[in-house]
Amino acid sequence: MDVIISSIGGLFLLLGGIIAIIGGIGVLRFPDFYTRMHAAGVGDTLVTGLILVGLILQMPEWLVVIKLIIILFMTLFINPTSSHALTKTAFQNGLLPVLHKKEEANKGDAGPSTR
Amino acid sequence: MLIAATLAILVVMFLAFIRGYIGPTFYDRILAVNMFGTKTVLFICLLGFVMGRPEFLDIAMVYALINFISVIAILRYSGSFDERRPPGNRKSIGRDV
Amino acid sequence: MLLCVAVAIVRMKDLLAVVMLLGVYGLLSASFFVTMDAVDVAFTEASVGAGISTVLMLTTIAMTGRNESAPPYKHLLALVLVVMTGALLVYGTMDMPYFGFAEAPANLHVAPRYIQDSMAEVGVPNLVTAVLASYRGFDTFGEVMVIFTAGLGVLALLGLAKPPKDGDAEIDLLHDKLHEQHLVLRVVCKMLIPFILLFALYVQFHGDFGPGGGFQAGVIFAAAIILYGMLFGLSTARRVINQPLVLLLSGIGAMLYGMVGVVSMLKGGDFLDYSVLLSDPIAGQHLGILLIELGVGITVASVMVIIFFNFAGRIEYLQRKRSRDKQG
Amino acid sequence: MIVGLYNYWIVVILMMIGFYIVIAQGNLIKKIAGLIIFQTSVFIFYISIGKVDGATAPILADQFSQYSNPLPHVLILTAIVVGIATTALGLALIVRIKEAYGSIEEDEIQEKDNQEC
Repeated sequence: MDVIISSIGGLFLLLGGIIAIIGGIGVLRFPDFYTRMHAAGVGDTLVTGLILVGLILQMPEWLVVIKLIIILFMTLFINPTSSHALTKTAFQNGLLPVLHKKEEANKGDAGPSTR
Repeated sequence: MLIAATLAILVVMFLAFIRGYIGPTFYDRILAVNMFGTKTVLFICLLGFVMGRPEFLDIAMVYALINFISVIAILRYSGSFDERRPPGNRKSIGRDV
Repeated sequence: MLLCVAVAIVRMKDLLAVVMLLGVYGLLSASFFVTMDAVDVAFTEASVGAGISTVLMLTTIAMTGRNESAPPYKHLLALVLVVMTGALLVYGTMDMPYFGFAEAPANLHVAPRYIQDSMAEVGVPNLVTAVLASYRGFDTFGEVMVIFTAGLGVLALLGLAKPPKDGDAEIDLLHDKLHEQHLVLRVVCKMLIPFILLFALYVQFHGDFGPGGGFQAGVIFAAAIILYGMLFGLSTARRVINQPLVLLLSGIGAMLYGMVGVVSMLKGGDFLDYSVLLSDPIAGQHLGILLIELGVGITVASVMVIIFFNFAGRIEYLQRKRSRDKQG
Repeated sequence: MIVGLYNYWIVVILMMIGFYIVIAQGNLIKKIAGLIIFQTSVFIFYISIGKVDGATAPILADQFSQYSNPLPHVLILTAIVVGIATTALGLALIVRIKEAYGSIEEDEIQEKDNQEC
């Protein structure tokens, strides 16, 4: 039973790592600020959730589990809030998203599968 | 698994740093700093488990808080910088990718 | 990684970007400290290097402008000098012990005593706290005084003779605008701030058993107040936190530290020798460390708050002066 | 075997970068940034001296027997906080310089000084 749970935890960790790398590539390659924001915001929160749940499933002591849960909740509060504030400020200070697609910027960048 | 996830986080930290360095606008840089901070939190958590002393999660907690505070600080004082562009020029800002 | 960031800082023209990269640099060096087993140091570096110093640099840049105008000069000469010094230093490292070598001279003198005997002598599991507060208590007293003096220096340089009056229309307007823009931010921060304060207290009193202690707790406590001041405006924060009181508190913290030393002298021990405080030496050590960490925490927190209030107050003063010049 | 010294080399390179910023850049805020880098390199130097292979963080627990050297940690912990206090003092000085001279570039300040004499 222990082995199964901890291997599920390992799976979560691995998934988190993969999504983290995908998010990183997205932040690097998307064409403008808002799409990058999307990659970073969604990716970050998801990865944090996955990795922390994975760590919880490794079954450390209960004090550690409580700390992990606190960190998880804090990230769930903090991450979307700061993303929201950042995007709002950027928009109000007059940063406009890319509306029409440039030829070279489009190829392989704005992947349709992201949303 | 722990080590694989740690390495992945390191790679992502590097990617975020590159975005922070080349980032064309000021907001891209904040984004990169924010992402870097989140990844550092995860990195510290994982590192605690890898080193076998997972009771050091307090540090990760401090990171999460401090990262938030520094992002708020940047947003708060970004209003005081004179980088407002004239309204006629606005359209070109988002487009020069 | 650290090297990459440092090189990037050299090449960056935009001061704002430099500050952000410095924040990244602080985070990175803190993770480096964690891998080097220095958890307490990582704790401090995380809260100081990445948090407070970024805030202070940003407030300064908000006052001085963000562009570096003059090109760097003395390029070649400086480079030659730097490379020569570096080469000499690398030559010097040839005699140093290898990295991670347990028999290195630095690890042979006092460290084994600390590691083996401190549990019996001080009774605190966190060796760093034991050494900081008990074995090297006098040294730490000096550091606290340095911090106190720096706070006074900032107060002397940036403090305003007259505290600004409330109800300046333009500044209030600016704050109102900020509040309306970030409703979500305000609500979330309102929930977070009590949590941060609680966490600071936890760090303060858990410092004997895990990473933490007065320095870190003070900085975190101050960070919560700074967050409040940034979001709700300086005048609101001033109304909540009385500035003369904070000034008094920083003095009281330093005094508390000194007083513990004096009391231990009066009880027949040396200065800052806590074993004589109570009849049981271990309990005396515990009490002494607790009081001293409290003193350190109070001093650090109030000095950081003073520094932030003065920087932010200066910004408002400059804004007000500019708007008055425009009118007159 | 000489590779075992790599930690010192990293410290030296970082230190030289900080040093270069301090002497070659005219902007005062940039100089402070250089000082911070220099400072951090010294911190890393101390901490890497205290590291012992196969040891763990210096918080006593039953299941470990070997710990890293706690003394450098103590020294650096206080040094970091003192460092931020002095940095704040430096930044305060910069703000006053900006108010008095209207500039934070080294050569412009020098020029204004020369004019006044």
